[in-house]
Amino acid sequence: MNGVHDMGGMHGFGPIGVEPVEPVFHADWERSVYAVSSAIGPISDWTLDADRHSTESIPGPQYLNASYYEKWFISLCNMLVERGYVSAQELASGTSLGPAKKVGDVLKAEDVADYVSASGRSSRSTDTKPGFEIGQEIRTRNINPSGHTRLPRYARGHKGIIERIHGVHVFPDTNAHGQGEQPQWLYAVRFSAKELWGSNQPGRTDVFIDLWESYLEAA
Amino acid sequence: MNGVHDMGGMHGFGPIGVEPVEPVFHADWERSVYAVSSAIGPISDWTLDADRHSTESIPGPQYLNASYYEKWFISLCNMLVERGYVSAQELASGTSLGPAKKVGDVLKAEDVADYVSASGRSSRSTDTKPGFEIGQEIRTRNINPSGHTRLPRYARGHKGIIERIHGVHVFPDTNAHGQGEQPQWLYAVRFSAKELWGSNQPGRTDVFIDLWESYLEAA
Amino acid sequence: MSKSHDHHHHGEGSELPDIALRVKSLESLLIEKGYVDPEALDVLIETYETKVGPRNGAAVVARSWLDEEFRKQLIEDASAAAGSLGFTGRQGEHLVALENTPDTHNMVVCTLCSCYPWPVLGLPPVWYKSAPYRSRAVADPRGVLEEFGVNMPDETAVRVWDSTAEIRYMVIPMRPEGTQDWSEEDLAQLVTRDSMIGTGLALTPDQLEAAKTP
Amino acid sequence: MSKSHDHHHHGEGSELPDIALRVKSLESLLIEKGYVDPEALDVLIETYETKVGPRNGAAVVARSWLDEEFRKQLIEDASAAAGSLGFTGRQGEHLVALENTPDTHNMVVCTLCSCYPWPVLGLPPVWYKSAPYRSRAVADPRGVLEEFGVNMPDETAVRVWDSTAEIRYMVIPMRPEGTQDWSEEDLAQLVTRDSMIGTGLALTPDQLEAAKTP
Repeated sequence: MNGVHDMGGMHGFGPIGVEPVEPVFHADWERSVYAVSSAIGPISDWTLDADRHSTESIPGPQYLNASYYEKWFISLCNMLVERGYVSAQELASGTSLGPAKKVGDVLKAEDVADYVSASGRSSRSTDTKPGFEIGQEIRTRNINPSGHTRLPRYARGHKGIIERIHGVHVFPDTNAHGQGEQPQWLYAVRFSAKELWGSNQPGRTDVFIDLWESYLEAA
Repeated sequence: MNGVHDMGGMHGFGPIGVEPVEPVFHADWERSVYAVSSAIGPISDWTLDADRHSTESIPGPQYLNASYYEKWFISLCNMLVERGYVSAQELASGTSLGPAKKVGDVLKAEDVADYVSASGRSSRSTDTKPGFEIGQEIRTRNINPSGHTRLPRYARGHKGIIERIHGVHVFPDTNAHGQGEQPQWLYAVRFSAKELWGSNQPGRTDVFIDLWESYLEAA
Repeated sequence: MSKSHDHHHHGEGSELPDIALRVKSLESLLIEKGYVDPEALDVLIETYETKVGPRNGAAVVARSWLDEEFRKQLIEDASAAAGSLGFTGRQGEHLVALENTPDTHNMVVCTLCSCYPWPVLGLPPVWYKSAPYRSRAVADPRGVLEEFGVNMPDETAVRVWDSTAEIRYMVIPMRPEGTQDWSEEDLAQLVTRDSMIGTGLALTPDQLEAAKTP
Repeated sequence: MSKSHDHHHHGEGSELPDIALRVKSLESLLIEKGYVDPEALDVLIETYETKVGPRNGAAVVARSWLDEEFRKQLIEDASAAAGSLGFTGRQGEHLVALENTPDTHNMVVCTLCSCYPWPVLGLPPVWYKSAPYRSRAVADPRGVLEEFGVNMPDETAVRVWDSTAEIRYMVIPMRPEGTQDWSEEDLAQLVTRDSMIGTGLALTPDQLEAAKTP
């Protein structure tokens, strides 16, 4: 979707405010949002891609005004209600008003270390060959789907060069919407700043973007 | 500038809420904002283009949350302070704390009718010829200026056809920034929806955009 | 989720609890400074609340339906044609009229701000200036039309005009069936604001009748 | 102008006055429902507050500066190399190391959300996840670097990596001059979080000294 989350190349967001010594969390509620979001992972029925889409679906005016963990919180609440883990009334009251959804094994304290270090690879095995080779010139398609995509607006309709082949990976555009993993070849594509932005920066500047095969066509 | 004001093709702003019977203004303060903004016109030292840039320069999170006349109000206050008509302290207190800026004739009640019906044409005379002709195929340049521009992001780097020649008009990209009118030929350019958005709508759909000559190159 | 951001801006409210106070304060400051004349403010407001509005455009459209010479002039030079009926001025200096036909439907938007032909349509409605319309009109005009209750047949070409310059567009809707003997005044009643933006069609005689019945 | 929107979000505050209350309420609901175990929550928080952070990545970089075999493995397969030091897991399944050279400077961003190599860098700082960095890193990286106090010479090519997939990038900064005889542990102290994102360089010995002096 062409949402406000797709920020590459936007102007007017002001300076980058760096905190000299920044804590991991700034408040207890941030700790809690982080922890419940992570702990719910193993029993949730949504994919990481659906989760990202839920966050980017927060209405623009709210998205831009919410802090990072606020967005996590809003997104998590929306997912929990949409998928029947809790009801809107339960969320409002903070109290369970009916039976829980049937879920798998809940994450236990003693399993956290394994969970945190466990792999959740998005690569998939394949017997296909990549459609593009390293060094090949491609052009990104001009797609504007209303659903989830990982082809940023600033990179659409532009020429680039295949820099790396990352293997075959789960395709977010379908996986976010319950349409399956439909894995595709994934490439790191190199674009010159001049190609993307129309003017030269001093010195050479390139932008590398990881793009799935169906985003690309031969140039 | 690539700001949140450049909304063409964005998703996620929800349905179009139409009020069945809508008043011209919804509150007295809207009337006031409208009236002072209009009345200040004849004595202001800024151009309409500078005014537009002031509005689009409202930070994104605030822009998207402000109502229309709120944006007018914010923009007007910023212009008045930046250009020395009032000080920030005066604005905060609502009371004059020093002499007024020297200005021309203030708009009087009896002159409003003439003012409202008077022309403020942006067309300029010229002895040049247009660089493009009707029916000619052009491609819009991929420019991404941080200042004011009237070439929307969704229309950059795309092929179109010159549909109309509007004459020579003040160039907003310079006029907004005190760099003069630098008038240029202005064209209505036709783009197919497929060219802009990458997919066919049912039936034929075209988008027409008024674009200055320097935004365009021969295709 | 967020109470403070859930509500929509239809112009009737404000995020700023003290907006009325702050505007009043600015207004009195500008008067005190001698930049604006309070009586002129009142006349400006009155002008756009009572004089300059879509009735002007409706008169232009109705005349064009009846007077072929006027229609030609309107297509040729809409500023001059509207001016001949007394409608001139700010935000209408370079007016262009777009004629709908059975094959072609026109629709106007300003994606970058809120450009609108004031002399013939008055000040724009809130939806015209809001993010949902500005974002979608150029990318999904048929979907937008549906939201306005207009189902555009696939055979009809849709032309969206994004007002990125000082050219101001007004749509000339098609004259409805069954209005052969109507007076200019009666015809004008069929011409809604939305039909001149292109998000609506002119009313049919039946729709006008229904609208008049409480 | 608007008081209610002037403030910036550095993660330390919230637009929602009752956010703490609402989060607590959600947490207790999820515990009551049996979806999460409160003790697991504590361990998760502790893990990312004390165990998984940029010290992990610094150890990887320091090792690569000393051990040529390790450096080659890191470039070849960074997940395996980092894993050999015990750093594996979520948001680092497909780790790629980008080596800075005198000719080339690498910099990492996620314009669409906040993808970041957790196992080696921990959770990202607020600025990495915020609109100013996400918007500007791809379009004006040299300007962004300046804002971080890094003046990149025109001769140096800048390569920006936008993390749009599950590949996670970490930058291997150049080893500073004057560190020939340093131990792996001492070298690791020169490796800042920002130097592994690419918005900074590794500290020089003098800078480290200055940072240690209160």
